[in-house]
Amino acid sequence: MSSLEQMYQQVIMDHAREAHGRGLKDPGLIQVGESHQVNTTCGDEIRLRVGLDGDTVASVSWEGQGCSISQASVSVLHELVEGESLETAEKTAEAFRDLMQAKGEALGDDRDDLLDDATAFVGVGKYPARIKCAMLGWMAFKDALIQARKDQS
Amino acid sequence: MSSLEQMYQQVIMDHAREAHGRGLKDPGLIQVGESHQVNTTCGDEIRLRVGLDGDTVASVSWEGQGCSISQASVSVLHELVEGESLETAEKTAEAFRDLMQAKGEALGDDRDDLLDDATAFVGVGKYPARIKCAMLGWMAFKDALIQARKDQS
Amino acid sequence: MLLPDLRGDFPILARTVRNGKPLVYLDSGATAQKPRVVLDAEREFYERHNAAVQRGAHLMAEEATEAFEGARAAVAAFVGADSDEIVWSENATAALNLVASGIANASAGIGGEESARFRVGPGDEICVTETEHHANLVPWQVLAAKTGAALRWIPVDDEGRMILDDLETLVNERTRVLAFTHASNVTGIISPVQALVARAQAVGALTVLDGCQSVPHIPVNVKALDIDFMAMSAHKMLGPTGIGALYGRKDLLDVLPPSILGGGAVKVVTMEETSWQAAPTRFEAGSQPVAQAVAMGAAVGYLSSLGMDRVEAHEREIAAIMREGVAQIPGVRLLGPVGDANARDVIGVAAVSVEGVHPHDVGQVLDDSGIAVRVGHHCTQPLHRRFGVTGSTRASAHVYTTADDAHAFVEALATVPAFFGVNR
Amino acid sequence: MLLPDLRGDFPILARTVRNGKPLVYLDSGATAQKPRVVLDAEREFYERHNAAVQRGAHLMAEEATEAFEGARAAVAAFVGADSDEIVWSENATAALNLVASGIANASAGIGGEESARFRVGPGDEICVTETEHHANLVPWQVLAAKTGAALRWIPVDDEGRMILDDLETLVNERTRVLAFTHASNVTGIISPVQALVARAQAVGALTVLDGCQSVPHIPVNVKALDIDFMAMSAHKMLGPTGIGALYGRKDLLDVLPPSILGGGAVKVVTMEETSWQAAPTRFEAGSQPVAQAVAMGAAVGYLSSLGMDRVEAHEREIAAIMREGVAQIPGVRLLGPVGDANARDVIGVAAVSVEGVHPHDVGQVLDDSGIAVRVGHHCTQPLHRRFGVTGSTRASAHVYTTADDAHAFVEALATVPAFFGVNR
Ligand SMILES: Cc1ncc(COP(=O)(O)O)c(C=O)c1O
Ligand SMILES: Cc1ncc(COP(=O)(O)O)c(C=O)c1O
Repeated sequence: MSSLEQMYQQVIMDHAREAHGRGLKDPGLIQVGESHQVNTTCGDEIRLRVGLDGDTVASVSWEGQGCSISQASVSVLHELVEGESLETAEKTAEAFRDLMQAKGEALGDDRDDLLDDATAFVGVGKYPARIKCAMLGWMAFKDALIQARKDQS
Repeated sequence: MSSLEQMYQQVIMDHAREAHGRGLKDPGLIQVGESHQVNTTCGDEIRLRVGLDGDTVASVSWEGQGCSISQASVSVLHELVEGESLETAEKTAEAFRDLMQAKGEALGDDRDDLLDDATAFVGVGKYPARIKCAMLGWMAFKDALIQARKDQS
Repeated sequence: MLLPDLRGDFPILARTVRNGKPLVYLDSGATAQKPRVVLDAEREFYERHNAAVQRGAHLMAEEATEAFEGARAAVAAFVGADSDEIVWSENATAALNLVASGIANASAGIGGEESARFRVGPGDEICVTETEHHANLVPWQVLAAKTGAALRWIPVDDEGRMILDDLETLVNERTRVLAFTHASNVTGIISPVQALVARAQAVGALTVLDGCQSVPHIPVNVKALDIDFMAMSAHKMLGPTGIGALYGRKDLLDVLPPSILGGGAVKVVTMEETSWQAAPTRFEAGSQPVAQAVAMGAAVGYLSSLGMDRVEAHEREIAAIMREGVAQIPGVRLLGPVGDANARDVIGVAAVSVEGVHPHDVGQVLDDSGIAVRVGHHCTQPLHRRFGVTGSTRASAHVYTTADDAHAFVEALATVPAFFGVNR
Repeated sequence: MLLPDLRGDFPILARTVRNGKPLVYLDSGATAQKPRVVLDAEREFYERHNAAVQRGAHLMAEEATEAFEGARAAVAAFVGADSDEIVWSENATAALNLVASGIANASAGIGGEESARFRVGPGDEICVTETEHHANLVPWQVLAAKTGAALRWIPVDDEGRMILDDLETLVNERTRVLAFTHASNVTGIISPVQALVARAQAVGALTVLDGCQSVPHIPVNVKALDIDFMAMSAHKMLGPTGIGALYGRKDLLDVLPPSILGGGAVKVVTMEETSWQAAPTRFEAGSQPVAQAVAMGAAVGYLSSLGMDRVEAHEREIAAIMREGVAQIPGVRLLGPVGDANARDVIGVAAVSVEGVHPHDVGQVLDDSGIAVRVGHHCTQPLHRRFGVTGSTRASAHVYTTADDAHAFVEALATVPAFFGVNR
């Protein structure tokens, strides 16, 4: 598998073509946070909304456009963290960030289970310029969580 | 004679120590022009006043400070052009400019007579940074002449 | 091809990239590669003559000044200007900002009566075009915001050509500045300079030309174009990074207030106030990019030795291969002139949008074949918005670009839809 | 000497000048010479990695970005800052102007509410000092003129030391900015940073430090100094021409409006308006001096490997030889501290005035012996006026300056009065 094929694994291609969680949802009467992130390199944008229900990440929805890496990444994010506990969601986000810094190597520890489909992004770590793409949704998620925690509605 | 000694010839040293024409004079009821020139490299300034009486450069006086080259040069200028016809004065100024561009060689034609004491400045032509110093008074003279010709008082 | 293969003059072109593939460099519109003579000029300056210019009483200061001013004369001659009409700047962006900020300063009273002709205020207008690079748009937006003037713009059609139908309305008696690019960094279109300058002059507006994409690629003479100001960037002209230049008509430059203030630019400084030097010195505050100026001088020397007519013709052939090639690929849209007009009157640029594939992904596939292109909006968001896309993939040529490079681009691009499964 | 003889690292120092004399380079205060590692870093970048940074999807663009950002991290670490607190600029002058123009823009409403904290207007004050280089004086004069604020300044005594007696009056509740140099380029005096910063902080004024003459010569840590902004120039730090840097506290940089506008610095651009990126990007419009940044990174690496403590101590020894030497020559006046305090707490500078001899003439005689010094007002007209002279002759040291160089200067200077017959 060439580096290019390693980056564009089938899982990624599939998520990019049919992204999950697209379309901002109104999560109802729980703590809500939203974040808008722009990848200034290419103008790609993501607006992501998180709804917290106590310690649970009850809802994750988003809108925006971008390259296959950014779209697939936010789609996987949605799959991984919606419905999970805050603790698991944050651990997953941290694991994903570490994977991006790993220069194309798998983490090789129990966090690979946590990352599940997201382990397919391992090849992105070899392309510094694309790490931003993969991180776009996760940055929005992190920021939206902060907003949600502040929200008292 | 080293290049340095060639630049600082005795004539120049003498003029620098005892400069002629220093002190702005009121030339009376004739056409008067004045020019203020600054050598921005070092902050040196010269204010030079010319009085024209018909076709005669009746009066050349100046004030200001500067290095020995600029002071000697304006002193020699005073000696050379005051009392001369406009035509001779302008020819002298042109010859001096040419001498500065001659990279340390004498003009070697009949203009050397015109330049007289000013031929001592031949060595300055080897030091591009100092040509500005030597030209300061002559630039003021040229400009003051233009002003004087405009003056109808 | 009109130019011989020049790759040997450019050390970097011998390197290999991903998977040991030879480099096919098609990102010259972003920044050009440098010939050895340019690198040597810069290094020789540092190793032999480096000193503060203009104010030294020592030999190296004299030599450095001579090299620095010699470079200015070379750049001036290259665009048909006089030496004292060339101001060094950090890049073309800084050159354009120098004009806009100078006008803002004049409008705020800096420069006094002498600079009054530059004052802009409420009721006045500034006109740009929809095709501008952000560098020739944002400074004018901010000038308008600061002075209360209105910003107007000449729209472009579906091919990216300026629509001049309403020129008389858009550039009118209230217009103080008309700023426009000489050649588009996306469509490659060369602007109708003559018509625009004629209209600006008829209403007494200043003309500011963005020469970033013209000066490196086609013959440019500022006097023949009769423009007031023009910006250029050395790094796109085979020169070093860190330097650009502004051309300005001498009578204008001498009374435009400076906006970067400091040593060198000033005449008399007291604690209370300061008087400025004449141009170009008044705009060159602080230690200048001296080694870069010398290298930029070497770069225009190299271009001149090739002959700008031949450079233009060479790059037009490259443009034709690229543009006609990509126009054949199903699912690929060429931004800019299509059909008959495709490769006429354009510089060597081909920006494309691949249906269903994001430019970043397109670029990545090309990169895997060793082909370096630019992806994104290329600092022209409004133009891309006009085309209905957020970004594109751009290949751009220079003197060292070969027909093989152009073909390699077309071939690799043709594989993209299949790679992403969008042509099933 | 605390440093070994480093001349071998600096190719230019091997050259000869007038009459085949070896070069004694004592004009480092104007611009420093460059070690081979710096020249190699710049050239290697051009020959291997040159590409547009930050936005490329190709390998070389990634490499170039890595080199560029790596250099930023190196410069940041060198002065104790975080990477995103370092903004590249053309030189130190541009860095200082960036702050002053940003404040002017904020005052004109640019940047909106976010930037309101920078607004300056009538009734406000800006304070500088009488010892400032024009680069840290004129921008503040013009800011005052544009905004209606008043400019005040801290005076200096006969030795050039700031007089702090009236500090509480000069820096008061109305003071919005206190701008001052870290070390004087004429007297060599290191400023009382702590007292000045304490006072500024007590009244809520921003502090802007001119680090041009400190960062290349003594250890500087912006967090320890607790300043808000600091400007520096690569070419005085053994780095290339064409680049400098601004340090700014991140929370301030993020909301200061940019003043050079264009590509790269912007987030979303429509024809009508533009939003800015966060710092440092918002201040880096246009193609940056990338190769120069990389070389500046190499320069701070070289300085760090010597150790700034040793550099400081070495140059203080040079200062002592020069300053004590010239103080012995009849008819020669040393500008700055004399007597006991002569060579304490100063950088390696000796500026002198020779009675009855113009600085230009002094410099010429030194030049004839191969000694390169600076003559004139060194862009500090007010300070020279304070000393009652229009100019001076300045010798200045750097890491490569040897005791022999310093002695050569003193000896040649001693011959000057006789040459011009002023000691008869
Ligand atoms: C104290 C001081 N400030 C500012 C400057 C200006 O630096 P630059 O010319 O690199 O902008 C200099 C050097 O000329 C200086 O010595
Ligand atoms: C048309 C055009 N204008 C302006 C610029 C800005 O030039 P620079 O980045 O050298 O300031 C560019 C290049 O990026 C350009 O292509």
